[in-house]
Amino acid sequence: MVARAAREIAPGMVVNLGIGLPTKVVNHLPADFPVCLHTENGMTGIGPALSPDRADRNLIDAGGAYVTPVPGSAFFDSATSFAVVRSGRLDLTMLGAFEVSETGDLANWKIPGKFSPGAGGGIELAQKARRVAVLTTHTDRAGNPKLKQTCALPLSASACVTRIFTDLAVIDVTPDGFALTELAEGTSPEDVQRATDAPLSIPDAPIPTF
Amino acid sequence: MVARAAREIAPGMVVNLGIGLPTKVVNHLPADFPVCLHTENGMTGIGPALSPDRADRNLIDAGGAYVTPVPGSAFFDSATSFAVVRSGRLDLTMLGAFEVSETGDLANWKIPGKFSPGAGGGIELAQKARRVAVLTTHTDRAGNPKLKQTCALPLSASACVTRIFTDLAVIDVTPDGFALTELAEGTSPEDVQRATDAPLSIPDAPIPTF
Amino acid sequence: MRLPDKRTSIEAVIAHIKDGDSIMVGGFGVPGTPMTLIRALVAHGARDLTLIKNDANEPGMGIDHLLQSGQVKRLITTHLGLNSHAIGLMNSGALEVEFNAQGILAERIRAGGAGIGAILSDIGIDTELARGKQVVEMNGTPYLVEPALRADVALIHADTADPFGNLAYVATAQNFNPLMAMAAPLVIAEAERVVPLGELDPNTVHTPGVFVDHVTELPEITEDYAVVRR
Amino acid sequence: MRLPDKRTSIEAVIAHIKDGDSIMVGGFGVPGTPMTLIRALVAHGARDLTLIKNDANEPGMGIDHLLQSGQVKRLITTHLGLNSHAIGLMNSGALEVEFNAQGILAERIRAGGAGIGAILSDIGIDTELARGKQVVEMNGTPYLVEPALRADVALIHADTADPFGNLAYVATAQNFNPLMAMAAPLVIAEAERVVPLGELDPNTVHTPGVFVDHVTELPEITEDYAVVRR
Repeated sequence: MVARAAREIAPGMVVNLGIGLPTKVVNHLPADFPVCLHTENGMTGIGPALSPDRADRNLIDAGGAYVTPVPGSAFFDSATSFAVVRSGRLDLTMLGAFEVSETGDLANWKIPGKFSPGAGGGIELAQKARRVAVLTTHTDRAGNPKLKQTCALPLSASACVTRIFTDLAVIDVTPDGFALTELAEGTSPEDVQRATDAPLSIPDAPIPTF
Repeated sequence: MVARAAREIAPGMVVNLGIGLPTKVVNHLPADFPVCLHTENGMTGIGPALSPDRADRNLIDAGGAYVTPVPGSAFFDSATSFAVVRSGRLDLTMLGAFEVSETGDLANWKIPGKFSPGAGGGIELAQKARRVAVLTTHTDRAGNPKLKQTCALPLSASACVTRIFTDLAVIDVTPDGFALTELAEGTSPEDVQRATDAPLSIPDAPIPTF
Repeated sequence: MRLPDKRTSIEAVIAHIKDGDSIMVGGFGVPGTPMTLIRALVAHGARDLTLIKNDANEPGMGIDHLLQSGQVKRLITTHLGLNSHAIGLMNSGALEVEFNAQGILAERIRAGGAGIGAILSDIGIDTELARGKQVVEMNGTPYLVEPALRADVALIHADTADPFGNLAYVATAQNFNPLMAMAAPLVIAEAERVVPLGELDPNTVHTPGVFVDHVTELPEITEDYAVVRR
Repeated sequence: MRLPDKRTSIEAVIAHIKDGDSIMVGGFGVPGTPMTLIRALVAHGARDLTLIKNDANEPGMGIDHLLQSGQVKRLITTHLGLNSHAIGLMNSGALEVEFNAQGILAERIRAGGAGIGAILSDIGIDTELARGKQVVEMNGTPYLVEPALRADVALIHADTADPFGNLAYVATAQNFNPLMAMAAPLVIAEAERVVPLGELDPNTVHTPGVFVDHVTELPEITEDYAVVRR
């Protein structure tokens, strides 16, 4: 699924990869792929991550991982960093999710009573990136669907997600709700529907696999 | 009067000197005087002006004069430059004036129908510097008083001026109106009152001269 | 990963500009004014332009060429004190002029670049600059609403650039350039030098290339950029 | 003219802080966090503090020392994800926490430093972050009023400083530091190196010294600043 998500990145894009699974997308981009990776704590042009032994103590990404620059990197303050996001210069963000609704609402920052560490930069990424994709397991650890008719959890932003990459499928958010677009190798449309808490449009044509 | 105005600058101050007469104040500061001069177009630490022959084409002050840096100068953008002004980091500005009222209102940017080139940074300097002094001839070229009961011209800011340096006198703006504080050598209080279009408090004690 | 290359010719980038466009132009006086891009815009001929620039340069310099060629309908600025020609156009009604306090123009442009709607400010609140502006009370204090300003195009002058569009300015040629370079969907930068990727210190970049669409190296530093002898 | 010298000892500058003060603290994770000033503030003992910081560092690091010593009443932040201790204090009611969207916290601090009253923003307008906020319509579109944020004191970590207080940061240790360094009437900077006046290139200063009140050179770069091995 991570490799599939990586193919979503078109040459020349400015991309922010959220904490967790999305961060791993970078490992699936060719070395000479023309892309600009952005991180909220004030950097464009992120290179490969480093182990603590070789790390620069002053150079982390927003998730706290030690990273490297590439030729042409730039460092800037937090206001400028979110200016990139809010002014429309971020072509794509890939985020994790607790829940995604069939209208593209995203909940990924708070589980009342259980987990409320604050949203960090997640609200602005979800609301203002030109395109928001979600990269997540199809169900949570307890097996509950994350793709739902409506989100029960507090939203990060409404109607923001356009595509979801899971371990089972690639699903688009359309005006008619969730549409199955691609399947993971060995998965059937019925498997995906069973794990999804909302109706799924399934095309008549053969469904590509990844 | 310019030399007298220069004595208004205390060690350690951050000062903006307006276009025209105020700019000349800098020539009366000792070489090792600890002060930080600011200019609106984005510089702190202004050094002496230069003739065009020796000038750096990229280094001007807000009036367009070619200036030099001092050790410890900094260059910054126009937003940061006015952040200095509006956030209270400017201890003193000295400005020119068309009119000053006895309540400290300042008009120095527009003569309707005659002169309306825009206010530039003058509004913010007048409204936000911690202390606003005016440096001006006591009367205009036609001999009309510039110090008045009320300003007839559009204001730059109201109740902002606290002290006025003219060719005739140093005058403070007090809750009771204009107060004569110092006299130019060879000038009498009556001379100053005659050239002033508002009542002038004249102290009983001997008045210092400059 | 490698960062994309955004180097283009001046003619190719100026061709993007259309009649009626709003255009931010960097510079405060001569320093930072993209003289070569301005000359190319004169040659290109786009009309009915709205220019946003701190000042109108001086007669025969910078954006005065665009005023003289009649390409400018409206000018959003802070003062025209050094350009009697621009003042004449304004007074005759041939040029519409909107004056902003200088730091407020800077903040409005910055707000446009930062993707915020407006700032609340008390600058000029008791002057005629407040006329016609929306007033909002916050905790009982009135503020003017100063809306964010964006443009269709921004024309930027930098000292040094790299192919990705990272820009560095020098001295007081910085002024409005870093703000305008964030506030348009089409940002065109001319640079005195374009150096290979990796030669600009990532810590001293003033405008991150992520905001810049096209970079062009100046073939020469013409007399337009020289010290002015008044 | 020469620029004033603002070098002071850490003890002398921290002595300015009083019970009940609001204090901005730079840093995003370890980079840019003024670890030594924080340790000095713990030793100083001022109580009932309001801290403004992007995050709460991790247990046993940075501002967590101030949380552990019970000196903090209120924390204005964006997320506490890496500090379970801070989350515990919040959940138990021992620590009042105000969450802001990260870029909005940055803009509110910048607005404080820029001397503007507030920004109008649509960030989080349809989320619970909008609760209790003033809403203003501009041209028919609703915006949240996000008031400027200032503090009594700002604690800043820089890589290099000069005696006037010009500051330069490195890599991602920049983050909130340049914004906070403008947003308090008392700005205290620790620097890894203080170089003689004139050694910092005026073009690459991140924080002009005009905003800074005290500069102190770190006697050593302690383990507090080191790479975190999780």
